[in-house]
Amino acid sequence: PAAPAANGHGVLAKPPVRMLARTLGVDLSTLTGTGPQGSITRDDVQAALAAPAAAAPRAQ
Amino acid sequence: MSETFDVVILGGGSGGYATALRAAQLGLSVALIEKDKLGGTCLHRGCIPTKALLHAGEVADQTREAAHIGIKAELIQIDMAGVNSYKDGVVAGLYKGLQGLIKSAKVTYLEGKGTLVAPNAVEVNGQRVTGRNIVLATGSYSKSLPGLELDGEKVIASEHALTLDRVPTSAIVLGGGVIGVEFASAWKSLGADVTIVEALPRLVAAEDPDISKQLERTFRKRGIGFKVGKPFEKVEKTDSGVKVTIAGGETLEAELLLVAVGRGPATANCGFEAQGVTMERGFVMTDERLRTNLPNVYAVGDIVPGLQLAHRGFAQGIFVAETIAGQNPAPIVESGIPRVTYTDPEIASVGITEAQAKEKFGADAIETYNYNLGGNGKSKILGTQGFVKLVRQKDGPVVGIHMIGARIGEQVGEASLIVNWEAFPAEVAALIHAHPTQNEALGEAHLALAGKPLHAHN
Amino acid sequence: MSETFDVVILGGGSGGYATALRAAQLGLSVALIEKDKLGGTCLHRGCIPTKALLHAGEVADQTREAAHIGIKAELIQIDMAGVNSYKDGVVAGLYKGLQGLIKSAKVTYLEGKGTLVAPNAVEVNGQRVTGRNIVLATGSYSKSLPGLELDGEKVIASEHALTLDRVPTSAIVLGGGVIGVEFASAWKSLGADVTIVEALPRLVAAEDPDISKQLERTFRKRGIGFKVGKPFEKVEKTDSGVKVTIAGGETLEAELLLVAVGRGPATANCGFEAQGVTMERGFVMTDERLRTNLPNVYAVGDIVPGLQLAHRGFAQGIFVAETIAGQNPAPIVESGIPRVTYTDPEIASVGITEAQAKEKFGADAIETYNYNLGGNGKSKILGTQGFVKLVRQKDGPVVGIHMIGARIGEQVGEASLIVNWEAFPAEVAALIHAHPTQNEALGEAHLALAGKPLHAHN
Ligand SMILES: Cc1cc2nc3c(=O)[nH]c(=O)nc-3n(C[C@H](O)[C@H](O)[C@H](O)COP(=O)(O)OP(=O)(O)OC[C@H]3O[C@@H](n4cnc5c(N)ncnc54)[C@H](O)[C@@H]3O)c2cc1C
Ligand SMILES: Cc1cc2nc3c(=O)[nH]c(=O)nc-3n(C[C@H](O)[C@H](O)[C@H](O)COP(=O)(O)OP(=O)(O)OC[C@H]3O[C@@H](n4cnc5c(N)ncnc54)[C@H](O)[C@@H]3O)c2cc1C
Repeated sequence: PAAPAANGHGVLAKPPVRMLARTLGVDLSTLTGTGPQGSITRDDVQAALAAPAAAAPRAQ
Repeated sequence: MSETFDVVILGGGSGGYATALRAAQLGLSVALIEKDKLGGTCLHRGCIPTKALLHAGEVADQTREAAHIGIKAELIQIDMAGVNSYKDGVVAGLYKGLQGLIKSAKVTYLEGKGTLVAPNAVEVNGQRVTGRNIVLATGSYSKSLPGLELDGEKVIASEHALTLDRVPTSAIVLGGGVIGVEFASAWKSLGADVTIVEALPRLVAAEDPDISKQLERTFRKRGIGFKVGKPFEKVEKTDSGVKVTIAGGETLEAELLLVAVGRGPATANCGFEAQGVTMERGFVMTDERLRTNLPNVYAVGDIVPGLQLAHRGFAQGIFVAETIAGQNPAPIVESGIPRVTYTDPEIASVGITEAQAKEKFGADAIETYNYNLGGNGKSKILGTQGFVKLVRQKDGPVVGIHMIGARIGEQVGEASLIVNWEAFPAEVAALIHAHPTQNEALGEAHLALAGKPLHAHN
Repeated sequence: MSETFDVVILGGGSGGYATALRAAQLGLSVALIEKDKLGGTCLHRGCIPTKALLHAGEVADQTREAAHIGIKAELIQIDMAGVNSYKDGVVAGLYKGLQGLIKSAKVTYLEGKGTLVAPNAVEVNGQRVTGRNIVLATGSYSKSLPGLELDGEKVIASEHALTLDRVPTSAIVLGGGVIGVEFASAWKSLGADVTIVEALPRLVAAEDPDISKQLERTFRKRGIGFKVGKPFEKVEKTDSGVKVTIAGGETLEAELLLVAVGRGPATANCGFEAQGVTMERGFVMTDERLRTNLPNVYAVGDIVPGLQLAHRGFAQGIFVAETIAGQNPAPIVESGIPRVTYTDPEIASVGITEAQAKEKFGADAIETYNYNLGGNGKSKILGTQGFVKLVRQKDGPVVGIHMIGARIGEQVGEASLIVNWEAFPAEVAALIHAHPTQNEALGEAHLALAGKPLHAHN
């Protein structure tokens, strides 16, 4: 049950992580997940924010 | 007062006191001005006393029906003095707690009617209280219809209904919105003969139509009368009570008429217009960050157009306090605010209705599912009927959850997480729900919508 | 039978029938073998009938206490025949529904005792039923202690307790785990004099110690006796009932003794050992994907070591069916399974306890918060005490939620989303919780843990 599921764009992340990404303006589909089954974790989102070139944050 | 406060709050109801508590936590100096009782409508004349009445009604009904489940019991009498002292006791306990919170938060509490006399000052008891920021939180009052005068005896509003020393033998409730149906439900449980008159074509018209249909079905079974699509025409007082005429000329008689046609903003004579605050039909207009047109003047609670709910007021208060403290909180999404109606059966919803979703995404782009509580063990044990209705975007998240059934209001927490976190049905379905709870019905509904129904009959 | 099924399931309880329904949905051919009644322990002798009894008890208590809230009522009699027919009616309704589901799913239902006769075959009624996959789901039985013999009259197990034609005048309950405390609570509500005997130092020892303390406090108030840290020594039958001796030599007398010391796996004489299935103390050993050591032989439900809960069985059944159908479902995390104890007060928990969190992350790396229901309006209305306890990793997600209070079991859905989705307190605090619900207590607890308490007194 702890496993993340697809979010419609084929990206795996738990709902609060998706929400965090949206709040921070990080596009999940540009990230590579390091969590179970390739899911995107909070750390992945934070790392993307720290390295904007790779993550291409989008304006809200 | 020579001190200039960081925040001066006008009105100590849900919105005002939440602002005060959060602002004080953040180290701001706060003055809170209240002309009546700290806690406002919700605590003294709204949420809390109504729910105490409804609980007394629930216990009365359960006693009446106890024999069906083997508990031989007799309902001897509704002792309204006893019900009132229970209700007042609950309010008093919470009131004391709230006073303690405000006190230990070191909020300067000023009793008296306040008037906005400048964009940065409120006058109270002849004193001028200035603030670097002002928060307007004067709340709302029970409205009536043109020509329909409340006398507090035979033609009453909710605040009068809550201080009645008796259960009316019969009552006509004008208005089938939240407040109207809650009183109808409580009074019926306590022994009154009740008829609701509603101009709109259905009860609780703000809810999904499936919810209205189920509420009407259950009210019919409970013997609660209702006339929908029937605008009120007039009321006459008779020796024994009131005689109400509704559209089409039909007349109804009862001991009293409860007018529950909505609540208007309590903004008259507070100096708002005089100071140039932009208003519409008495409401204070704000942007999504709750700023009025005047610099550093904010508004929260029922005076801001939108859902008139205590927890919206709390959240807006916290939001404004954080804004004033220099934080950048995320604006509140109105559709993500959970809504509960505490009738028997209860109603709970969050997010948008099926119709709203169709409008927003297109009729082909959404999917719905109704899980009948008939398949839910705990609901069968409680002897309740109802359903959980999910509205989702096709291949997308759940955007609305609408529920009805005894005690179902308590499911709104999980529903709110799902909708506000934009979860997909499969993600909720992947989480195990405890058996046998009513909560399980939420799990089953998501299992079904994810294409893997378990205990579902369709 | 000449047909080879895709899946042959041995046992039609929660685990077995969930496997069958999900497998059939996925297009697999399924045989389900059950020697007694479809639905197993949970439906006929477990979850459902106990919760019906507990609800009858709740109504009896509410009637007794109704006068405190102004509802003058008299509890005339507990009509145990009536209670039983209500309870049996609930079970019968759900049983019929379940039979309908299995039928319309086109599962081949075989009545009879099955024996595993080959890694791919079960024999039932002299017939050999072969399957490409076999699922073992034979469930559990009420254990006793060495030398303590159940006679079904004076020394009974839960299945006997559920068919009693009377409320015992007095009862000793051996075992303070979930089943023991639920019967103690129900019987007390229905008028029995109850004493629980538990060898461990506290009731519900699997829960967080704070929960045990609060349960014990409330049980004491309710007049439910308990002796903790007192191993059972012996029972003697007397003319009027039983005499139980506990550690230290103290003796207790009552009309009967309910033995609720746990449930053992029902795996004897099923051919499992003979076919070489790896077992330990009667349990079937599996990997995290529920595979036994034999190829294509799976096990689900109470025979697999871990939490003995119906919804775990459902989830395991769905998991195995999906695995057999070639999907790759995520393994079930045992600590993420919600747990509810339906006593008065109810207990609900999900995730890990404070002690487990300290062990896992280090004592300095966690934080806890207890929100007292005394600050929660709806709990005050219900007249209940209790709390919501959160355990979080410092600067990290909530890893455990532990709750106690009347009706609090229904909060486990939101709690489960929080823990399983690894939400941070601030993320939950950002969502608005409806006022006045018990659910609000979860919101308040997260507000407090996020450093912004609203209605919280500490
Ligand atoms: C019968 C009823 C039942 C309800 N049930 C629920 C429910 O179950 N759940 C829910 O969420 N909501 C419920 N509500 C709505 C809820 O009560 C309101 O949404 C909430 O109280 C709004 O808070 P507020 O702070 O905006 O205003 P209020 O609570 O109305 O507080 C405004 C305060 O300002 C004071 N004030 C006004 N003008 C001045 C002035 N000039 N100077 C000084 N003080 C002033 C008033 O005395 C008052 O105390 C109910 C309402 C009613 C009437
Ligand atoms: C008093 C009590 C209260 C409980 N309350 C709860 C609760 O509130 N919530 C909760 O989640 N759980 C509760 N449980 C636990 C729950 O009942 C079990 O976890 C659940 O029933 C396990 O499901 P299962 O499929 O593994 O086994 P079972 O439900 O025991 O089903 C096994 C089935 O296999 C059949 N069978 C066994 N051997 C054979 C064979 N050789 N051939 C054919 N058929 C066979 C049996 O007849 C039985 O029907 C309770 C249990 C008890 C005893």
